[in-house]
Amino acid sequence: MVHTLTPAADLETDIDDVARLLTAGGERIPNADLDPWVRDVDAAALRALYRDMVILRRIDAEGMALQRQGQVGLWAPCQGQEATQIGSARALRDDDFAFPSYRETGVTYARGAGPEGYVRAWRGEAHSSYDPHEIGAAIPQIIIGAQTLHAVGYAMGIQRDGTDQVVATWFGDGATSQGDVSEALVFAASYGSPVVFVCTNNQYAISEPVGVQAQAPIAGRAPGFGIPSMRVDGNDVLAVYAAMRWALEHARSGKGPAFIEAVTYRMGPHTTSDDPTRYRDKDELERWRARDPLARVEAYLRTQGAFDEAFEAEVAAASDETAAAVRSTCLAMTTAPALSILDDVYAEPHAGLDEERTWFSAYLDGFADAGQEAGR
Amino acid sequence: MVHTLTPAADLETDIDDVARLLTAGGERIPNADLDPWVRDVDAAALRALYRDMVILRRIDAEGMALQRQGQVGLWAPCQGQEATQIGSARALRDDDFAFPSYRETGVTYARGAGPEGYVRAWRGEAHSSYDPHEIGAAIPQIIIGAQTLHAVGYAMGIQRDGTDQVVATWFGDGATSQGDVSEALVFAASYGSPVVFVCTNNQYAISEPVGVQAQAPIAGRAPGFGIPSMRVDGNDVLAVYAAMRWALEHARSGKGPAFIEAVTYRMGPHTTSDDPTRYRDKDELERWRARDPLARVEAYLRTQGAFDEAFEAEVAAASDETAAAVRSTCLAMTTAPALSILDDVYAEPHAGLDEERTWFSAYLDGFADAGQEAGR
Amino acid sequence: MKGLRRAMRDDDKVLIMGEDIGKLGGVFRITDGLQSEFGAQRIVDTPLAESGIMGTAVGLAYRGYRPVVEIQFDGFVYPAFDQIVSNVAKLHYRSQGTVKMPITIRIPWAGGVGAAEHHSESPEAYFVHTAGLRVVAVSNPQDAYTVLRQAIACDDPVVFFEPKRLYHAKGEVDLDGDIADAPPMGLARVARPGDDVTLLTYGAQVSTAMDAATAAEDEGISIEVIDLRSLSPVDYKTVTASVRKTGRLVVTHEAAREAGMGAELIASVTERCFYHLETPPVRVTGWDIPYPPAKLEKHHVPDLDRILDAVDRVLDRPNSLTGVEL
Amino acid sequence: MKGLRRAMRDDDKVLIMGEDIGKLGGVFRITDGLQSEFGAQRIVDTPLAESGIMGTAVGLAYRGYRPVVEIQFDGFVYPAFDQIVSNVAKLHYRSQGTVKMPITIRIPWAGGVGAAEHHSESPEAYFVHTAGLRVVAVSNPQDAYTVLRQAIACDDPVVFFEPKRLYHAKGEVDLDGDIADAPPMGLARVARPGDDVTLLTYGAQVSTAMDAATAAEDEGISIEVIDLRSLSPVDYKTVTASVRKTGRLVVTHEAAREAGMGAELIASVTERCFYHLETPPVRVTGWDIPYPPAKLEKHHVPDLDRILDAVDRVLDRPNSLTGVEL
Ligand SMILES: Cc1ncc(C[n+]2csc(CCOP(=O)(O)OP(=O)(O)O)c2C)c(N)n1
Ligand SMILES: Cc1ncc(C[n+]2csc(CCOP(=O)(O)OP(=O)(O)O)c2C)c(N)n1
Ligand SMILES: [Mg+2]
Ligand SMILES: [Mg+2]
Repeated sequence: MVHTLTPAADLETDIDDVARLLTAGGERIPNADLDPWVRDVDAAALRALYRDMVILRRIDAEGMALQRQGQVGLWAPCQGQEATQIGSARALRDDDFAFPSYRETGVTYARGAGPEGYVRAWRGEAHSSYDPHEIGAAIPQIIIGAQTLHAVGYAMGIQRDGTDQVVATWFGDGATSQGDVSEALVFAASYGSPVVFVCTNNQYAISEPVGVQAQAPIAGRAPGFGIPSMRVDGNDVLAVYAAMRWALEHARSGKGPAFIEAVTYRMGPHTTSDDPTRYRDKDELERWRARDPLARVEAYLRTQGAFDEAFEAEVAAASDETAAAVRSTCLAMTTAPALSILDDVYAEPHAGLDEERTWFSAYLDGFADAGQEAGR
Repeated sequence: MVHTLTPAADLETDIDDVARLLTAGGERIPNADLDPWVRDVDAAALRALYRDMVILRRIDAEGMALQRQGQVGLWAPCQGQEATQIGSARALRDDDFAFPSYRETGVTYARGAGPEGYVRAWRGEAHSSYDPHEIGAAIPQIIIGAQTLHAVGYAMGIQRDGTDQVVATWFGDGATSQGDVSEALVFAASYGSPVVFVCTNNQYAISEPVGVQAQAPIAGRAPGFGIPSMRVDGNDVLAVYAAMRWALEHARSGKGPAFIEAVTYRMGPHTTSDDPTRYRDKDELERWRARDPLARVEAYLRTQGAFDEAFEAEVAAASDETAAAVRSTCLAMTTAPALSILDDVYAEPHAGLDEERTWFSAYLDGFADAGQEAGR
Repeated sequence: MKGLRRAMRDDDKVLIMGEDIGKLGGVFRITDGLQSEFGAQRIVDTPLAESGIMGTAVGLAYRGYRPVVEIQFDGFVYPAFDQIVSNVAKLHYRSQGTVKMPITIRIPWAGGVGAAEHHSESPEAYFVHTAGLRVVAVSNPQDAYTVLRQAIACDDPVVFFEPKRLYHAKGEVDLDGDIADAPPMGLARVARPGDDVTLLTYGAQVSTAMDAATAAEDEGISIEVIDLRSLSPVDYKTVTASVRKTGRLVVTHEAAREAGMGAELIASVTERCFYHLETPPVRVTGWDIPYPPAKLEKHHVPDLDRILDAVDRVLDRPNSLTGVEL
Repeated sequence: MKGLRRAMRDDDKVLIMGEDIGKLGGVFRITDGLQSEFGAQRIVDTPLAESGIMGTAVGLAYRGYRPVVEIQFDGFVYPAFDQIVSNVAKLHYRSQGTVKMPITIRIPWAGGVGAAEHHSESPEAYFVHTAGLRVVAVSNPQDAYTVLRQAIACDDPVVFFEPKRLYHAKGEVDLDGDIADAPPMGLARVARPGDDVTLLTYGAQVSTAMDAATAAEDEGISIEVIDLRSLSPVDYKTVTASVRKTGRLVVTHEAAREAGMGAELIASVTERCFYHLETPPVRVTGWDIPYPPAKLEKHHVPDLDRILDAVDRVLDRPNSLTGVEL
């Protein structure tokens, strides 16, 4: 019983070995695995997904601009990944729960984060931009892969509560190397927990191409842990939406975890601190530009007569409005007082920290007395 | 492209879904994957493997006895796993390198550890029982799974040295849950390193049946990482030997890592501190006793006319001799002086520790002056 | 352990996770019988992966549960270190108080039981140095019961150290008390009053310290033994009151000295009671070495003689370092 | 970093492993150009897994290599903690000296650069408390060059902290010196001599301390600034000589206070120089909190004013805690 494997000699060139419903040109093609999951998705529904993607791209551009202008300290752009993020997150129910990574602006958007939900943390005003319990999404995780275990734990809680909620968690191709992600697969499989793993394979972990992390398609990893998986075109919002519905339904109906690899591309830098020209060439970028997730939906909707100027204008207006709200919210933010850094370390009173508060407060008072501000 | 999977609803009952060459009754059956690797294994070679297994069982029994008599602090018995350990370790070349876990007495035996190589550490005299560079085997690892990464690193060194050595590493079914083991698969696949992973699936991690760790056959995990694997009857020394030769040759010839799951059973307790009656029943034990790894080789050799009284007597004598050497070596051990606990913390002089040595030495001198021994 | 059963009964959000805690009842039998009473959904045998245990506990806490995590042995907490430091300890802060992490991490702890390597670690200082965690260490059955219940009831993550040396200790335990009536979790306990020297310690070393105090009494030296119980925060009120009285301080623990708990205690006491100190405070700790082999551990774990030697030192009596330059 | 190139040239057993260190040259460009010079076998881009990096480094060391491991940011060393504590630190001891672990762990370190969470950690005390490791922290380009070469040449594992705040610091570096001629890795450096107060620090805080000393000079206070360089072992000869001279001690670091490096320094100095101390030593550290958001970090990282306030305290001059009870 030798388990051999068709090794993907070059994972990058293998990007067409994916389940797909809309071609890059906007043609709707059949797919037996996915079709059943989008029977009810009509033009209106697809327009809504398109609208979300445009708004997301606009928020993302605004984030980049705010960073360039020194208004936020860092930004991790998601351009190119709109279909993956919107397609997956929009398939969740309101009472499901999301565990995203730092790049999932589209997930926090779809979960209902307000304008400040995108920028407070990147601006450095706080570590979190929203209350997780309000929008059903955890604080985006920076420790690579750690959130996948949190997702499984949350799903274990759901099992104990006996509800039919599902948890979804997002992580990158790079994250699949982290022990935590494999452990999350083990725990989820062991307990049959209602959790959907969404691996955003955007071809890079900062500068490292996916081939450093994986010598076989990432979706192929899950079955070895006992978890069914699907590899989907991450630039095809309809396919991602369909796959996610399959996965969610699998989990919701008590069949246990499911795994999706969305094959996409990070069009921008890793973050605003990154210089991707050092490690990838223009050609590659252009090849992926031709697969743009927004363009293909637009093309398809046009063939359906469901894309007109009025719609375009409405979407543009909504995008501008959202972006403007993000900007004004960002600019209006004020920084908390010095002493607040000692807040919320503990939920209950803590003698040691209370004492430090006394000292720090006395120290700050000295400046106040001298009419100065501490910490120039 | 839904990757579905045939889930092994009950991994324990699935123990016959393995590659095998000798049945429990000692019948030699063909196996297309394995046969090519044991064409040269004649009766003499098989007798040698049998002899090793008998000696190993005897060493193991001696270890148990020494523990019961208070001569070693703890013992992790390997009874039942002789075929897995001997079959795999004997396939190595002398200049290959082994990274075993604490239970691989058979591996350290096959690598050439002398009598004190089994007991010094268990007796609590030192943390290591032999010099790894002398026998080509690392110190057995207690931190579950950690050694698999060391093995990959060593194999990376081999690649840089340009030799055709191979590294093998042993770990349990429980260990497959540890992030480190998955990371080791990732690194090995990424670099195509010459390392063979040997997972001893002995059905238990202490009290937890393998189903807690894995919902699908463990061998199926490796291909998802791009590593070919084989699931083999771990109580069939010939099958294990064959599989290991396949894996070693795969790695030695530059094709990268390989993975073997040896399906076997821990007949004894986890360690001498364990009470397996709390978590498993007699029937299961009896079922496995019928698959004894030694008995089937004996039966087969008998059918070949290669098992006679002279051989039996020679093996028994060799076993007794080895066991006696282990015992006498153990009993003859003396404990190092108190001050020695500060040795070898660093390879180079260390001001802090040198100072502690001065203090401790002065302290010990005080007792010496008083004609007492420190630390009653 | 009766504290676990009681906490499980009191609050159905409490669940216990760990390796071999179900049928086996844990390698120390602490959870013996609990799975039959509470079922496998609340007494959860986990896969063999400490980061996985800790990470899923974080998720359960997100969901409103109060996981009690058993780490099988002290030396196996390190694979979970990232989840503890970056998530368990920080999530309440990172979320501006919107996400609570009422996780109790039980760690069978420290040496002196002749164990194999990695089974006798004293990692408490790592956690004390980690803001966002509370750290407690128990020294007797009553505290094992009461403080554990308090830890589980606490809305913050608590690292709970249980000395392996004391698993067989027997003692009267008041099972019925209300934890609200017990001394709060953060308070130290004067285990034995005395006038000449303050001896600070915690965990299994408390009983060694008590023995030392008894032995010293014969020589007319009166030692005040303080059982810290809480290592973070430290109850400096109790500690400094004692040092102000005695003017002499010895700290003993099993963990290594460098940047250990003793360093924290001496630094803080010196900052606060400098002018009350008659002599320099002294640490009696494990050496700065990996835990030694079982046969040699008696030379590592501070015993009565080494403690008394330090007591002699703070009392300016002849001792092993007399004449040795520091 | 020139020290890396030099070490790579000097010894072909040296190799560098880490995330994004190849084509990208590391997120801080420290390994820029090295892959073109030494190839992908010696400048190894690794999968994204710190335990994997550290564990394979252990195996490489077993094989006779001298891996230099880059941890991308301080906050990402925790997933490697188990491999560091249980294997890197202990293998030489566990193997009775037969297995050497000449691994250098480079960690871009600490805050003050406006980074996102987990990118400004000061985990040095964890490693100082771990026997078997050596820990160094550099404060200037010359040490970054020389001490790094020494660390790589050392047969023991060395955790090497590089302050991110100083990556852009420029300075004259003598590239040709023999490391054998340089002061040994374990020695501290008197960065600025002074008579009234000893100010101990390391890493990026050295420059803040120097600024404080300059400012104090205007008020007629003479501060001796000591750059520890080595945190384990600490060069207590240099430290105690200074304290014996000044009689007053301030320690400053960015890491949290509880069981931090400052605790170790104050405890050890008090043990050794108690009778020379005129006033209680004082720590000026980060608060015992997770690293705060970027906009507020200036209130956390001790600055010149907080250091001077502590200097006032050890000099019995009016200070922020005058009248506040400790
Ligand atoms: C534990 C850990 N190690 C390293 C990093 C630094 N880091 C941040 S993002 C990143 C790459 C992540 O790649 P991937 O998982 O593919 O996600 P992507 O950024 O492409 O969305 C790295 C190495 C980190 N955040 N956490
Ligand atoms: C990191 C870590 N966690 C927990 C343990 C405690 N422990 C020792 S052996 C063991 C079970 C191991 O099971 P498996 O990997 O199947 O190997 P086996 O003992 O069956 O040979 C456990 C949990 C450990 N040694 N290391
Ligand atoms: Mg990526
Ligand atoms: Mg097992």
